[in-house]
Amino acid sequence: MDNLKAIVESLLFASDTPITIDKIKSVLEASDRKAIREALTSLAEEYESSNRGFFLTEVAGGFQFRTRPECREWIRRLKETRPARLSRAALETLAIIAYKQPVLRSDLEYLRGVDCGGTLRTLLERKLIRALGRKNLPGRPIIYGTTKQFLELFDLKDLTGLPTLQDLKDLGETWPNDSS
Amino acid sequence: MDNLKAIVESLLFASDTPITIDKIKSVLEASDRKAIREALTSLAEEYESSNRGFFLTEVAGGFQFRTRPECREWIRRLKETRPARLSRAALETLAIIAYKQPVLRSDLEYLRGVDCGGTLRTLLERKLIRALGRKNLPGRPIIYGTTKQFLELFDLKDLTGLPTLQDLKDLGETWPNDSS
Amino acid sequence: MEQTQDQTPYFVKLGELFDGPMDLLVHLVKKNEVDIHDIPIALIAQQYMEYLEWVKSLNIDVAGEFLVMAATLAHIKSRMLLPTQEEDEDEDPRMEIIRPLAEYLQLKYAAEDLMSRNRLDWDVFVRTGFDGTEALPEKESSDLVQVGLFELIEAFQEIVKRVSPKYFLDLTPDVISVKSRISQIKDILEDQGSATFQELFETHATRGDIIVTFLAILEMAKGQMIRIMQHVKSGIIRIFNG
Repeated sequence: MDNLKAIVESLLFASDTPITIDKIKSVLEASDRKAIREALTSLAEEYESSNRGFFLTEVAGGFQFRTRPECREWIRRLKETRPARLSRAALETLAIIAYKQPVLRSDLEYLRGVDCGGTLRTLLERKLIRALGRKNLPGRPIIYGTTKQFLELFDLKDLTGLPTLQDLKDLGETWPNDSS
Repeated sequence: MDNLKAIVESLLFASDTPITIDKIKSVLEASDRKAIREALTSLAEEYESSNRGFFLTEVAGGFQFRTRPECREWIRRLKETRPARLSRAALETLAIIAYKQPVLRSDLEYLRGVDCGGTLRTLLERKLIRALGRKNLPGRPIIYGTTKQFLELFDLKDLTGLPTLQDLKDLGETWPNDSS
Repeated sequence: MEQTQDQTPYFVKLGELFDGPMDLLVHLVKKNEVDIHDIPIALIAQQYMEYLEWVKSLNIDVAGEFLVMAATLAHIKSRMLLPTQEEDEDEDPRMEIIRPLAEYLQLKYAAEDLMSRNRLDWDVFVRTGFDGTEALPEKESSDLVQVGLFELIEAFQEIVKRVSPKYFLDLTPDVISVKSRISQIKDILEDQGSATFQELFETHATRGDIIVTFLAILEMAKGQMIRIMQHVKSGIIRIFNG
């Protein structure tokens, strides 16, 4: 049904966050999940097949239009504002949390060998990580995990989209880039 | 030139406001106005001819994608179910209730220094707080606490997941009158 | 600026400071092109110390974790020098450093992999303006904020700054567990109207949980959020939503 596809397209366009099938279903009330998924798949193919400025991607459990990476230079210029970059420390801390979650601050500090308080705070402020709860240990330390925003930032459908550490290691016969 | 069209499409998509030909020209640096106008016309025709969720319109001196008026009902519904937004006052009141519960309205008003009747009503309506009971004091004032919906909104398993001030301090927050 | 100074160890460029001891170790292992699983500990330890000396000479405080690592390296070095005891099954002393180093490397790869992805607002962009929708005025006033846990804590922190922090001294994890339990019991009572005393304890096995539940019930009784009744014949204690 072409009409459904047009409506789904307009919802994708109007939503400021990735939109889930369930959300589309609740907005449209009547439609079944299968028809919605078909409309999404058909849209994704359409945007994929032609030479377009943006495409439909499945991210953080939902669907979202995003500009093509090939256009990044132009859009950066359009936006002018430089997005806040993650420091290497923040990125490493984030990587540990992503892979080892649920994880304690002490685990992070053991692995990185340095205090992580400041970095944790930055990541919390940027909503890339969150407190999942507390561990039943003396002091009841906070358990950290990644957020939806983390998935959105790194274009991940879900956490299983991350390569396994083993895969990374196999690839990595070369050294990781140096600090500079 | 199909490539130009894709880039223009990505710029239209990523721009917060209607974008002028001059702006596109300055971003792309090299291209001439005529080629840009052609790309825009071609895009507009493409979106017009097919049954789409949005279209390209010339507005306020620039160009912008907009959702089709036919889809307005659905989009309105989508926007109504947007993630919760709260006023500063409501957030403050909610924060005190979360941390100090079970709590009386008089406590809230002592802490915030202002009348909290309005914000309490809003929070009650949104089911973020509830009456836990009544205190055996003159006037039998209501005791407030947070709800399940509160936990859901903040993605908490239970209240023990709420970070304490000590946690924030540990993460390197500067404390105003730190004596420890 | 990039020139090697007289007293500077050959491997460091001026202005090159390391994030932590692990970071420095990775750098040394890499610069010397040695196998991470067969680290020449004496060489690495020496260069590590040289680096610390160099940092000190710049009047920069060496963070404690660097010193801990220095001690660890020295310890491993001395154990390597000891003649092997009868039990030659003894683990290679270097494992103490190789294991965490290997793990650290792994996470560096992971961090790099994240960086190589199409990052939002860097490689790919989404629509952000809300004004592209036809006939849909944005009525929402700008003083509304989208809320998350962090905003909640910060709002609370603002209040604490205004009021005396002493007012909030009781925010220990234990107190929060009691608050949480009150909330859970309230959920049960709102659902069922009442619950037996027994019921509220059943699913919670640990001693700490039992104490927390008991304190929660006391607190609720004190605040008259519940009524507690005992059946005369059976002796069963039942708690009602107040």
